[in-house]
Amino acid sequence: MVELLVFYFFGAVLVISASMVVTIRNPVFAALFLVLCFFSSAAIWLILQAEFLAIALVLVYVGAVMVLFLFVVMMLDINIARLREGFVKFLPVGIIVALLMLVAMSLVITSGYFNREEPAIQVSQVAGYSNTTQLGKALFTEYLYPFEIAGVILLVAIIAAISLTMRKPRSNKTQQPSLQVRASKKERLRIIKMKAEPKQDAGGQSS
Amino acid sequence: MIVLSDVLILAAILFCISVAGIFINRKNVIILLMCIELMLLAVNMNFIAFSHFLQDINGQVFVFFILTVAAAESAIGLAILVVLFRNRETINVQDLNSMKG
Amino acid sequence: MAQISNMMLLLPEIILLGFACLILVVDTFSTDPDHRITYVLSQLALVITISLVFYLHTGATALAFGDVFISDPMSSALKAMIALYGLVLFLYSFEYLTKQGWVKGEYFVLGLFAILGTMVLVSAYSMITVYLGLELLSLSLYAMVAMNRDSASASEAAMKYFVLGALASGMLLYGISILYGITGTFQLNELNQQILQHSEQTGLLVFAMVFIIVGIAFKLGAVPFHMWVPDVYQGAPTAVTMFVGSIPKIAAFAMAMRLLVNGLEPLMTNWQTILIILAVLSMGIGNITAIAQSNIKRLLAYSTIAHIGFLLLGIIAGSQQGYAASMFYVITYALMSMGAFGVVILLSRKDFESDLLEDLKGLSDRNPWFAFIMLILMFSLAGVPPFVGFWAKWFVLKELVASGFIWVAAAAVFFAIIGAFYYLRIIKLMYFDKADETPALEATAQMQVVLSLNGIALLIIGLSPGLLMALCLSSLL
Amino acid sequence: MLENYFPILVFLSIGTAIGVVLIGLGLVLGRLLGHARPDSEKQSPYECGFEAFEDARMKFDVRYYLVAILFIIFDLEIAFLFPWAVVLDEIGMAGFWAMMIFLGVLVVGFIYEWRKGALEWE
Repeated sequence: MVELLVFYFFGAVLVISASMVVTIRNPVFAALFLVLCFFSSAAIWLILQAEFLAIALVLVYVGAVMVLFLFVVMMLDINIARLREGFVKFLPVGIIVALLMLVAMSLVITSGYFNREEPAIQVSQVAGYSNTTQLGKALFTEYLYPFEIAGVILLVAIIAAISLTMRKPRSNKTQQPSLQVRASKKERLRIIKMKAEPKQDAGGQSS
Repeated sequence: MIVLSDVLILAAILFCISVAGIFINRKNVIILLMCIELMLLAVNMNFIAFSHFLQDINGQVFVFFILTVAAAESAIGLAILVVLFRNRETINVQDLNSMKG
Repeated sequence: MAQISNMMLLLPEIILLGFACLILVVDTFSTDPDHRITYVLSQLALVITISLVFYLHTGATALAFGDVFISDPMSSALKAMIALYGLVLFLYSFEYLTKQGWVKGEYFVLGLFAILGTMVLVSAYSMITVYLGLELLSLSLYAMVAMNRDSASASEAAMKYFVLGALASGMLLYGISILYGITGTFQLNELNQQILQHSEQTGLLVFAMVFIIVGIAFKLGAVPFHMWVPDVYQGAPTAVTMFVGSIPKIAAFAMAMRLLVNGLEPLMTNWQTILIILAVLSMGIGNITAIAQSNIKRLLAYSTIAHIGFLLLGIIAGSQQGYAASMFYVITYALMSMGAFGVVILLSRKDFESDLLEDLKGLSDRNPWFAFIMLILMFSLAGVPPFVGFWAKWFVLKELVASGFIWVAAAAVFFAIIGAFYYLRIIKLMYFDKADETPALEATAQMQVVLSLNGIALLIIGLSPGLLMALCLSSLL
Repeated sequence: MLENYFPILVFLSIGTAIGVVLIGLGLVLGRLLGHARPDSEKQSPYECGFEAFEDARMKFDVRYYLVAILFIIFDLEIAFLFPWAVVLDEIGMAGFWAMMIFLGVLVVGFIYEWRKGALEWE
């Protein structure tokens, strides 16, 4: 019973904060509401006994991904007012599309097959059960190959991020005494021989 | 007791909010990226619900992979956003109309 | 030693990954602004990969790594093709990048990773590996499109590609999640059996299938999920456009085969109906919109959409011969589109993309040989007999009619005839119009040889299509 | 199993309650007890007697973004390491070497970052 209440509470928080993410004006607030979304999802995942992933979601998404989002929002000096122009124009279309989709999806989902209660016998009731152990065993025996691909995807992310955003380090403006001392006259001063030319006649150009 | 379809409906609501968000925020790329995160969150919610109700760990393994890929994806998305902003000084999609046809 | 033999199946991928990592490190140490070492090593990696695929090819079907990986004739054939096309793409790209003056080591490394992702996708036998391979491919491509950091249109194209691609992945994943909820498995073969057992849940299964098809259609660029195609084709640097237009199409074909045919075969009548709508719309809108274009890259984008429609027809036919015809179509189409973009690269100069139709005017005077190559390419794309494009369309239509979809085939023929118009217009521009200005073509000998070989290969396949078709058939039966 | 998390739930609810009460009290008391006579001079930003030259928000440098990206990648790596470490006894050599390859791939990424100077901060 408590479970159900907690589920509905966090579900409500999730839905409200998700709607705030898509409608609020300021991207910083949107990012913070997204943090709230992740957090309440993590709570729901705990209720659904996916403990490891719930913690991972908080650590990786709240701890890292949203920080990245906030950095980018801060990095790009965005004109907030202009970003929401035409917002009202798209709002009705968006709401109608979402509602239609939602009605269709819920009709299918609630059609009967998925109206199940939680299974009576749960693996988690076995003494010494650990969600992390189960996940680890599956991941490192059956899914070794996908695991390596995930590593490669992370590598691609590193390469892409650096090659797209890295700029050449800015020219260093500090003095480098060793170079100054070693500078010689030959490098700085070039003496060239020129033929002496007669002075231009100033009157000649006025015509 | 929680019923499976409750969780699925919650995920469906989240999914629809994110689709609506993509429609509404056509102008603001950074919120678009957040909508994509929301969408993947909805999908993950589905997987975790099924994983729990089927008592099958494989769904959670998939969620782990989705989390990994989504993090990499948002990193790349934001990198593209930074490049775009440097070139155009805007993240407003409506201003992005150099191509017509 | 099951592990060792498993490793042998995966050897091409392992070697490719090893090379990609090596090249990444080597590139950071090289000071050469042309990154020639990177380029040569990348080509070497692909050559080794191709030879390994050939060497390990047994014609047998084997599953490995907890059955998430499959090695079958189709995967071997497609992998060899992908690596071969990668080789050609890198040749063209290096020419283009040198010409435009922004050769980057990361371009080749990401290209290798995109090829690796396609190879993973081609031999995926679980929805997990399908998803991961697809993302490896897509993420590399997003970054490649944005690679020219000074080009505003390229970063814009990358953003559109990224947002719609991510949306497509989300849709695909939602479909996969529902399928998992019904069947409790990610394995494609188990999925197939479970669907038969859950036949009373057809409504839910079709619901999931629709999301999956939307995902595939986005990746293929079929109408009505084609919005990104023209913008990405036009905005991206031509070398990347060529990439986007060739290898990912093969990947999307493989994805459709794995998910729809291997996984969802019991729902065939349902997906056939949806695919027919997508195919007819794609052929119609693609061909009609292409007529109005003035930019070659944009024109080719709409032409791609139309060709995707044709490609789907073979899958709709629903028979082994139909799938083989589709495979023939995608392999030859990728070659044609590489050639067409190759000509665009040939015409381009530094800081000038040369991507307007007008730039083709009087090409026959400027360079008769490459005008002839372009003629082959255009006739092939249009499907004029006896060029290869005709055979591709012929095989697909034959199977479609054999499966009883006569009206769809008739619509396809109708749209193909409309489509022929804009290809012929290009030929008219090249042969009957005078050029406004005639700067000499800048192309290295290597580029000229590759482009010529590309055209000649198409000519040869067109003259004896039976060989390639036999390969496609044998890899699917 | 969920009973174990009950203390956290209690902690969370008490924390939220205290936060709401304190902030709410502050707002209400401030409203009741304080004088608020705003005028345009009072509400304008103060910058050493000048009119403000620019927006108060300062653009972050792109290096913050790079560091955050690298943090994400290595954060995920740890997320994979944790279950691996827990089940290391049961997965045998294959699991061990799989992780070594995974780490190897990421070390390549690390070398790349290092050589490109993404880790330098002047």
